[in-house]
Amino acid sequence: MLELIFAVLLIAAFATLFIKSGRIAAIISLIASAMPLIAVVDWANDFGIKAFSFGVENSMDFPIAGITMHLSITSFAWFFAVMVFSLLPPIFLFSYSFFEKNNGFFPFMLFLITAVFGILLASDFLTFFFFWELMAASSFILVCISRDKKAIMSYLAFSVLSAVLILVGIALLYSQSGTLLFSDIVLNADKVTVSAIILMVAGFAVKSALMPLHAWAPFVYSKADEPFVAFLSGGLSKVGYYGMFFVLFALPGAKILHQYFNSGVATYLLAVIGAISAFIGTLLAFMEDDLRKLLAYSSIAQLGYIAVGFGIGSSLAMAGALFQAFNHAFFKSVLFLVAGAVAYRTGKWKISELGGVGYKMPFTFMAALFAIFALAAIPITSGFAAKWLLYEAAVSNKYIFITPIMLIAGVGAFLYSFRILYGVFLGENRHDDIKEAPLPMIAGMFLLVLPLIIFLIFPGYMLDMMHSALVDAGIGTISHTNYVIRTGMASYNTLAVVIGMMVVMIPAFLIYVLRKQKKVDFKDNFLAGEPYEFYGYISMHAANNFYKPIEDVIMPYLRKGAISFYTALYNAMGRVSDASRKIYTGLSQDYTIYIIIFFFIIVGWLIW
Amino acid sequence: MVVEKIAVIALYTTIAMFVGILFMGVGRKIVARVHNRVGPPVYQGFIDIAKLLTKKTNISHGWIYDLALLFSMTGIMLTILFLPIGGVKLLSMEGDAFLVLYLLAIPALGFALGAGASGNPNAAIGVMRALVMMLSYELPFVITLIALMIYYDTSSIAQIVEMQHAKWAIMIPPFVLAAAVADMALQGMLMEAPFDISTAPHEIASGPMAEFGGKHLGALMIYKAGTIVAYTTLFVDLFLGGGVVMHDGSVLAYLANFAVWFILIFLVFTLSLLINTSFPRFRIEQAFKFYWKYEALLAFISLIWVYLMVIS
Amino acid sequence: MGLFDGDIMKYEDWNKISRIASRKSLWMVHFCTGCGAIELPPVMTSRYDMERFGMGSMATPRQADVLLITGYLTVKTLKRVVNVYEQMQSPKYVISFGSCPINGGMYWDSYNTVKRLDRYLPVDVYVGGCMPRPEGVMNAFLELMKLIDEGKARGWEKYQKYYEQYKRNQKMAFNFEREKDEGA
Amino acid sequence: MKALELIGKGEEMHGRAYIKSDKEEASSIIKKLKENGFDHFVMLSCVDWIDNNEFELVYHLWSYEHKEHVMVSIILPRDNPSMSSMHELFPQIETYEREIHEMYGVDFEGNNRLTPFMLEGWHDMPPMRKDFDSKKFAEDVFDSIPEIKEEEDEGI
Repeated sequence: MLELIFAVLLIAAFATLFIKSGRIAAIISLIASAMPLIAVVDWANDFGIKAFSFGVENSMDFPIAGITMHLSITSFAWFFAVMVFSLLPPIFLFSYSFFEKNNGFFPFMLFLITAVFGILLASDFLTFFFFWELMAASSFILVCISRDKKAIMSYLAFSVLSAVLILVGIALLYSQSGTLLFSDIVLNADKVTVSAIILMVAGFAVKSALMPLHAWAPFVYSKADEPFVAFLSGGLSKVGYYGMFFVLFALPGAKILHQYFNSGVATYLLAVIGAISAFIGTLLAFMEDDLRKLLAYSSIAQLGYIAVGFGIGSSLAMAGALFQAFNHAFFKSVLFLVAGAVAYRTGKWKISELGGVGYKMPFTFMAALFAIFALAAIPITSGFAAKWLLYEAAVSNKYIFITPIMLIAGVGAFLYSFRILYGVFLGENRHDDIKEAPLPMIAGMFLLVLPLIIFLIFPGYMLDMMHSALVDAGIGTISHTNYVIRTGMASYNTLAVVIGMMVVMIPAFLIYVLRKQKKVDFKDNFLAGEPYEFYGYISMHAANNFYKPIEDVIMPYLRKGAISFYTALYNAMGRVSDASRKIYTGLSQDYTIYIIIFFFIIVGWLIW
Repeated sequence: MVVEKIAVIALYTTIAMFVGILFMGVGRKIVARVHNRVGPPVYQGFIDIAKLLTKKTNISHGWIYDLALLFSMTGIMLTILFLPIGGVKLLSMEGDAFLVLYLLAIPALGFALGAGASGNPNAAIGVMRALVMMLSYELPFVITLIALMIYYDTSSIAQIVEMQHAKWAIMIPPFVLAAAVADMALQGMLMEAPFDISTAPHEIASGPMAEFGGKHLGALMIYKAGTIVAYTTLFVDLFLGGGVVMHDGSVLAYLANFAVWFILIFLVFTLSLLINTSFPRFRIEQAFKFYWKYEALLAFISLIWVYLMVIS
Repeated sequence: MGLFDGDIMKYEDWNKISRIASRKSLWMVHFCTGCGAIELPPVMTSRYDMERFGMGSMATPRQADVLLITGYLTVKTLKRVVNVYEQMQSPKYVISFGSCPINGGMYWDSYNTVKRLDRYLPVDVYVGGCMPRPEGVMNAFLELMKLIDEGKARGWEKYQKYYEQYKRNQKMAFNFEREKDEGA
Repeated sequence: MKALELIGKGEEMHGRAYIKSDKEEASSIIKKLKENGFDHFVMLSCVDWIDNNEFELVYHLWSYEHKEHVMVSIILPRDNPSMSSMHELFPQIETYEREIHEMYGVDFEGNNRLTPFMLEGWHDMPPMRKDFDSKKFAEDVFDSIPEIKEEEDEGI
């Protein structure tokens, strides 16, 4: 079964390489991307009860060049697979009308999917790293399509950094436990040293843009094509967290760290990094003017929450982290697709130039509204249940430093979510000539919004899905029914919230219905009596540097910032490569001189 | 049993909304008396809302603008559902303090959406100020909330109220400081004078409400009444034992608890009004600095103090 | 379908309730044009305190019922006043202070001042005096309340009924048109 | 008087320096005054001498240093008077020039904002000129606007 899926994906990838028109390529890739999803659904019933073992029967050996690669599905890989692969069909449906001609997006996206499929299935570190490199390569080419030097350079530098960290970690693991197979490593886990785990976690952290290693995200997210960025921020960052989940929990890295430091300080540090990246990510997000950079920083912030869940490590925290990962995958990809749809119609990304798009693109606005409510964790979407679990975990473990920062980052989310809604969709109606986004785009967006509503009413289903994953990884689970989550501290009944809201909406609805109202055009607005035409030439869209007052208060403290550190590094690298050009002049005479000198050194050294 | 529960919930929610509207009239009366004026009749809130709802013509700037009306009233009533009122646990066993914190965000965001859709630049600036105010007063309030949760080892408000039967939270030394901080945050939440920056009538033509009139403004007045009750009840539940005086289930207990709850929220509301009458309006960055520097520091001190008490 | 528009309750008693409600809570927006705006602070503060009648000053015409024209109106300000008046939601009333809106006052021979305000806007209550004292202003408010109670304060319906005539007058004023001879 | 020494001509009138000059020389005088302490531009006024058929533009300057008020006056012919704009020297002159253009009809070259200022929709002769009869104009325009005729039925 696995060979069939790999075959289909690779054939489709090579086929779309040569197809010129975007439409056909989109259809092919849509069908191809549905294959792994079918496989994932087929395995669904296995993981209700199956105990955790690294060699479930639908595994496969994949001999390439004499080295056998072991592929098999595990329960937590299955959960991440559900999350990542259910993003793809809507994204391809969206890009059906987004790309007129095939600019290389479809083939390399299919390579990327095969790579991710391979990573999630890998059951030994060799295949894991092989597919990790394939993923890094194909995503790098997709970033190159954007032709923006800074994005390409930073993405290259950071993916190389993460690959090196992981490779060294694997080497250390191999040297200590003598084998690459996951199941064997787990058996003799006591011999594994701490340094391997720290290196691997750092490598995976780069991929999921945690604060010190996040510098690549704003550049790449704001320059690459929107559908790719939707999958990059929604899906690929979760692959980074899959690796971290595997290293910390399946291979009991967290226990090793605890024994080594004989206290939870290491994982607590991870939680602190997550909280800080959530906090600073939010602060940077609401001061951004470019829509996609704003979404990039908000993505860093939301990913920080997951890192906090991983850091705390209790069953409550892990359930919250996985639930937040699931929500983030969906609402972040919807937001990037919305940014793509708006750019497709207006060709602009700056919030100060956009304005009043929502009047002409109501469906796109509705999708953005749902995604924003999920992002801001408002109880009418499933976003709240995830964050609630994280807050409960943090408070029950009495972490007094992390919880306030996380809660403030949550409230900060309202600020930039209103900035997106007002700056782009509402306010002064400056885009009267645009039409609604084409149907496939809207269908793609609404397909992604659907799970956010389903899991609002029944978070219990989500907890069932991750039940086997948590149990197999040695983390306990939390008591829950279909719509009530009970933790040691309190319980959260989604049905009560939804029904309460329906009942309470009646008086408001009555007031709305019982009095007739007249639709008033945008021009009939109170401007101290001045008619709108009088102000025609001044923009009345108050979205330009919207949070200036706090910016002046906060900016001095953020002046140093990680990005200025990396730009210094980036310039240093430029100078180094400049100096090296003096040596490799490309003239053959110089090279002959070098050979002679080298020869004399060798001879001298031998004689001496 | 269920029908009786629903009846109690419905009764208490409507009573809470009526108390809110009553408090608007009472509030204007207290402020007037401080100004040595006669002030409007106590039932002025009801008349204002009746007048607004019976306006002949109503304008609307589109379906998103109407969303504000639906969201704000629904959100605030939903929050009141999840708050124990006078010792009666409405739905507050089902949700906890974090849920209430985020439920309070629904009306704020719906109101902001409606103001944004009205296209008036004053409204957008007003909403920016309201959201910045929310960000600023949320930090100290959340720190005090966590201090309470750590001390009582629960995050559900109903349980906190139950644990305060013997001794109100405010009597425990660190919580006196926390209560002071939370009261200043309450001042920001109720948008009373030093912090009525977002609906400043002189600077930005009453901010987000610049384009609201007729039934929309009537719904927002009901929302304002709801916020008065919701925020003061939240403060009373967290620090003053939720007004629970008698614990046996008799009707007398219900009445006594209700009366004590009413008096307590009246006192808290009057305190915030007195602060209201004696302060001019801050600028938005001053308010932000005030909350994030001084209030957050005090709140953090009380949090550490509670943490030390708990682990010792 | 509108409950309050006479479908369920008879039009008259519903009208009565809405009149009582609107009389007891008059919110006003005052267009401080001429010299009358300074008369309002004493009316609002502790000596006369209009708030005891439920009156309050609002920032935008959308929220207001009463438009106070507090002095002479040049043609340019009349254009803004009409704009503000049309943004108010009915039932709405107009009170004009001082003698300038009545017959031009001391600017009776000025080329730029509007002479009779009621040709451009339906005025419900006039307050005489070259800026009336606060007692006069309070009396005007009470007069308006009595008119509302008796259902005679119908300025806004008159505006809707004779909209074309009002618009024609306003256009003539805005372009300084002379009916008799064009240009001196 | 400090101003008179600076410019060399003009005489003292009611305690103020009064300097007569003509169109070309005015801007250089005012620039000289501005550099030597007269940096507060008080106002620009226009007098309509209808009997000797001329306008008199008066630039009023004040110096906080010398505590002196100086008036630079220029004589312009009454029919289509024109003057070069001086808003480079003092930005607020632009508004005064707009007003005088609207009320007296003096054209200021170089001032590109001579749009209607106080009298929107005005298409008559500039009203502040002495030969404009304001009373007759008021009666013609405002009295000619008809009453609102209400049908005599029951009203509303």
